[in-house]
Amino acid sequence: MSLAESIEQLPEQKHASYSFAFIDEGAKREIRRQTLKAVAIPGYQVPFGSRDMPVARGWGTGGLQLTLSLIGPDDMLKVIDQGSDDSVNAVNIRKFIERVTSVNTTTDTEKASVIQTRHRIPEEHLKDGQILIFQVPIPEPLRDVEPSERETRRMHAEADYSRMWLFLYEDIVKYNQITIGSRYPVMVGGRYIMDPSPIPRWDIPRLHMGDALFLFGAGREKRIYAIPPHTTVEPLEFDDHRFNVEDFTDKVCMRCGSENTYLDELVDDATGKRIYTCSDTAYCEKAARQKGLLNG
Amino acid sequence: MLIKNPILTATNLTKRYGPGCAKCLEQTGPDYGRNQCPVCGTVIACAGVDLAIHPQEVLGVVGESGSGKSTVIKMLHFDIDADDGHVGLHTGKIETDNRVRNQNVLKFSSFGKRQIRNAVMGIVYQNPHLGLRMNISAGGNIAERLLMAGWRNVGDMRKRSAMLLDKTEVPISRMDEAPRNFSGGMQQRVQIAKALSNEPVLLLLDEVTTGLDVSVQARVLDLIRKLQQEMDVATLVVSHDLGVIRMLTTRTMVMKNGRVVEAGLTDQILEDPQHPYTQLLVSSALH
Amino acid sequence: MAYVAVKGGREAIENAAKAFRFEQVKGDSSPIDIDQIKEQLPLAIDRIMGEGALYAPDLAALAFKQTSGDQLEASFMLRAFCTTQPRLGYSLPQSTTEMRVIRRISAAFKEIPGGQILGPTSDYLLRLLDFDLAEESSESHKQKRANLIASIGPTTYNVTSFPNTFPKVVELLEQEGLLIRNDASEQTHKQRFSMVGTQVPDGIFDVTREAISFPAPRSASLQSMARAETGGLLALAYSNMRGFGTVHPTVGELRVGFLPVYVTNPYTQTPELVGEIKVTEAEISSEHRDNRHGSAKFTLGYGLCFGHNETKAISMAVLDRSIQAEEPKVPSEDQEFVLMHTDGIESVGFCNHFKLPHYVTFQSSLDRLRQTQPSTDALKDKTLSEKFTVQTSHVSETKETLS
Amino acid sequence: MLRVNNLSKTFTIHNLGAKEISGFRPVSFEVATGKTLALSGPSGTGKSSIIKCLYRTYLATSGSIEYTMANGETVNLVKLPDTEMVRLRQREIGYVTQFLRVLPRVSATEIVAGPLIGTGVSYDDAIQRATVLLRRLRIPDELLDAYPVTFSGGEQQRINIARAIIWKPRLLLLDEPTASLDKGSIEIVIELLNELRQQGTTMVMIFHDPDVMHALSDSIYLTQTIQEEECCECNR
Amino acid sequence: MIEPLSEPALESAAADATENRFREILPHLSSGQVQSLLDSLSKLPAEIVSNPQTGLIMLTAKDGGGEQFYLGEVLVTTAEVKVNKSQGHATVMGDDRHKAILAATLSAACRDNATKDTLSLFKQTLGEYATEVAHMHQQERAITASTRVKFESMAEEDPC
Repeated sequence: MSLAESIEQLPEQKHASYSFAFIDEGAKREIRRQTLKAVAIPGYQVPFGSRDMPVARGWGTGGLQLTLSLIGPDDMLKVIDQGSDDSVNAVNIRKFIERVTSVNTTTDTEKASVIQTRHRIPEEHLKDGQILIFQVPIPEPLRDVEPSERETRRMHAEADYSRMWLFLYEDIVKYNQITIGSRYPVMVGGRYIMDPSPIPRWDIPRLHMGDALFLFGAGREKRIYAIPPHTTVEPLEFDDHRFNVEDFTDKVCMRCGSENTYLDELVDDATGKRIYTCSDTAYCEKAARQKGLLNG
Repeated sequence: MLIKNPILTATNLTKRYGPGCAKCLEQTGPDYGRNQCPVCGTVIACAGVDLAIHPQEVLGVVGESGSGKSTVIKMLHFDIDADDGHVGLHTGKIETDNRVRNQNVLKFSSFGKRQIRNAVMGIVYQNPHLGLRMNISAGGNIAERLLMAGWRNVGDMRKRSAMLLDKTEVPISRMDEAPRNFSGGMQQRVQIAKALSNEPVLLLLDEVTTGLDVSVQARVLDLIRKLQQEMDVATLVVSHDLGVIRMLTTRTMVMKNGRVVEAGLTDQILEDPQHPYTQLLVSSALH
Repeated sequence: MAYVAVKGGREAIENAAKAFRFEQVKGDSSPIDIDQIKEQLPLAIDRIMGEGALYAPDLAALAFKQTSGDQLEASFMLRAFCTTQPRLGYSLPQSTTEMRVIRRISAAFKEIPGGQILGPTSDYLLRLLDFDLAEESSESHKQKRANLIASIGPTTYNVTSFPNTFPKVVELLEQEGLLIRNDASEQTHKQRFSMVGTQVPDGIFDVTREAISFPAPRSASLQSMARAETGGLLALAYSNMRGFGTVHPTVGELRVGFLPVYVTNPYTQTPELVGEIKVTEAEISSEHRDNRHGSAKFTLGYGLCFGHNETKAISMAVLDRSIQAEEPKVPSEDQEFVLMHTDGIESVGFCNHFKLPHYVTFQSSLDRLRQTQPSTDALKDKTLSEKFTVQTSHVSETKETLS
Repeated sequence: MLRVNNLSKTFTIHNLGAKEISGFRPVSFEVATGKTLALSGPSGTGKSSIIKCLYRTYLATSGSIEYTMANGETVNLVKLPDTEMVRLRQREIGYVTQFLRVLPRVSATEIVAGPLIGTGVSYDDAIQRATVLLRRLRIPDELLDAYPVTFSGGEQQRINIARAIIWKPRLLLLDEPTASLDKGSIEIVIELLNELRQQGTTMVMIFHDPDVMHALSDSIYLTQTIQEEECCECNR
Repeated sequence: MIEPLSEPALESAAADATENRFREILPHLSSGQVQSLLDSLSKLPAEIVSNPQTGLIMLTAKDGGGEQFYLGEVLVTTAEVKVNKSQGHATVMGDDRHKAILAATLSAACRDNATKDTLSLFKQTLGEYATEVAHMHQQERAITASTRVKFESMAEEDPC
């Protein structure tokens, strides 16, 4: 065959053809390896060679890399942001994953095998075999008390957590309570203090001794960490100042009537009154349907 | 005669800054009047220092700045890593643990060192900024050490902090105020309260009165002496001030250019100094 | 009604993207050609390649066009593109002594071996708008080129006496023993993983493959700064030069030119020329009192980046010098501070992520705040307007109590 | 109990070009348990220096000081490790001079009670006993809680003596503790020291006043003038 | 005028003069020129071993003191071509399959004794392009040389 013929037979060059799940295979393998390490050392932040994603740093690139390196063609994916499947960022990320993997997606928590989330844990109990992947902006729970990464890594290595505790103590001295809203620091497996990502305190108890695997990815900060199933996760608290979740006493979801869910507070345009709806929209819809409040 | 075993023995404590060479130890020290190696430029902060601290005793280390005395105390507190040496602990508090008994604690991981420090040591630095968090309340500063020791009850910690502040003559009403707002003497007293919070077996005092007004110095010294008597804590006092050494210590080591030149009973060091340097030090202090 | 719609996000997103495209095409001008961008806006392309850490002028031009001229976004696109591409290997280590120099100046010495070569620079141009540029045609463009060649072309200057390579200026200082070199032997970092099918060189940190930790090896810090954002490096370097730091830089040598790129041919195992890339290099010296030897010496800071970007190379060199401080006293001396805050892609992403909804966390904070406020329960069911009046009166009450 | 054998002391003054100054002519003496020995001789013969060598405030240059401890063991005070010497000073050997060298800003009773507390007596008990002793030494009650630094010379000496005897040391070294006391006070001191003697305390003493010396000493050791070439006694 | 190649490339025993010269010129050729060079080799019995691959190589740089670090990645295309029994491999800059195939083919042909002598048309075309590239380089070089600052020489003329 002549050179001219050989060139003739070259397949057409496709510029926009990405490999399955976008990231090249070598990188995926590395991310899986670091994920395994994270699972083996619950709560420990494993550094990884975070790749540049086509979504911006800080917009879920850590969670995205975990999802893309773990997901397979048979998986069922759910993506939520602020508890909602239709929040703009959730939509954007789901669209991207669909485009590069063609996996099936769902909004039903029960049916999903992989759930990527920002700021919430679904209300429904997560089962054995499910993976919840958190997008993490600041993986370092000690960042508020110590800006230097070098120093916080030393503190973790030595389990030198007195400054974190001191932060809570001072809070109590000043305000008679711990003022941390979301991103409440937890002790994982009795060894590492971990940042649970900015989930509300409401969700913290569900990390404790869970049946599902919780993975945390921080793309910009290049860290992966994990809570394997059946691991103790304890919010930092004092004997005489206990951890407590957000107070929704006497408040119900106006859509589905649920009394024990994390609620969004809205101001009604017409009346100016405060109204509440479930933050987990998929759960809300399911509950409403079960109560016959919605058709279809 | 029955002598109680020392709670801490250190041998050959050595710290250098620089690459080091074969001539470093030979060509430095008081005989040469320098601690910088003329061959490789390495600074020998201290070398071959041996010391033992017995229960309840107060040992002094005196010398001018650069003599290596602060380096010694900081190595014992693991603030800086020793290049050479052996430190054994026999405090009766943590040696039930085989990992500590008969071991060179200098070789421990930073985690291990931290545990030892939390369990048996307290330190007061010349500069309160080193020992205190200036933006954290005085009570919080004390609580930090209690938190390190695993205390998890805010009420209990506040009680203990109040007790310690009272003991160190800091008004309890200022417990929730940050030491940043305090006078130098009061900051030092908070530091002392913090150092004592974990009921240490060994108290390390690094130039605690340097930089304070004379009248304040006296009050801080009185406090230390009083606490020392009351709490029976073994103490290592590092100071360039012979007055402090005379007032607080029973035995004294004299350091120069990174070496110990003389050691003895404090009154003997002051009244019958043997080494030329000590004689100079004493004569300049007394006259 | 609410911040985030329960439904309809997908459609809005798609339309938002369309709206962005519309902004690019709504005018009547003809589309810009990639080659036009590449050839006529080379400094923009250089910056995009440098901060995107990918030398690919065509892709940089494409990205610049696609992002409507947002240079950081264009760099970002190059980075994301890299993620999809296999790494085929590593170039042979290339020293800049083999650079085909087009510009080369020293601020340290007036006359240097090989001479001061000003090269293509706008340094001495007056920053006055040239309205003639508004009236260009293809013909006038070509004419301009011909005129320029004629005025400074081959006949005017003796090219044969012009050297191929130039000695490094800072070596003059080194020969005099006035210089402390960075110790290259400190490359002790070992790669902890290797890529499939490629041999990974030992001892060089790769920030694209491994998360940096501190203290980071110098190879990590040089690589980080080579891909950092020009403005970020400039701001920190400027803070140091201006007084929040101790580096008083003298540009020992600044060179711009082309660096040959070699790889090892897998069959012949011999070096194979792949091509050449334009780079800018700066070596700055700063006086330094050496405690060990008690004498003052010059120490070097080194900067090297893709393309022609002198601001970046000099800023990088200043920071390379400043972060070698043993005890950082100012931000620009703190290696972690400098390296963690100068990556344009990371910082721009994080800055913009605050546009994303945060109301779950906000609700949580609200819960906390309400608990610390006195008697807010009474307010909860009131309308917004009422609430504001109540709050105002509450504040004034407090003031009265205080006074 | 105490056997001093050929003890000598030479001071080397390095700042004066390693000049050597002799403290006293070599001495040898013995004191049996419960006995008292007075050192006597012209001033400048190094009596105080000998006492200081016994207390280890001075390091003897040669010779030995054999001391038999309460447990029957005999040690050489010249070579005894520092920490053991500290212990002996706490438990067995007391020392008193004419100069009050005490901590400032500590009350008279606390100063006197201090050594007792060191031997394990409770704080309150020790203060109680100190108060009794100071009253016996005719220290006015209003001075008991005052700082001795402000006291007259005679009052300071009485504080000093009280502090030295309150804990009943096995061996008491006295260096002119009554130098500026009035006659009445001296009598009380003699009475107190004799009580100690009867309780078995061994003493080595220097008293300028021959009456006092004879009232307290079982035997006398004469110190001799240092040879011409040995220069004068160090003025420390 | 093309710069002489640096040391490592010259030392290569297997390097052929034509190939070296070609390598220097290649980065500066337009796609049209690449095409006509390919045309000059079109009859060569060449087989593309595997499809050309676009990817990245990491550029290893050295600072003034010799410390190595990664400057950034360079977009390249590689190709492998077999001419008779000779394998040729090439890496070229950019996303350019034709350039890569051209370089790999030439590399293989230069190693194949049977075809080595049939490159006359190629050599001729290459020669023409080389002149063009050299002319362009000379222009740039002259422009660069024109910006050299001339200081008055303070030293006396060397009598030797």
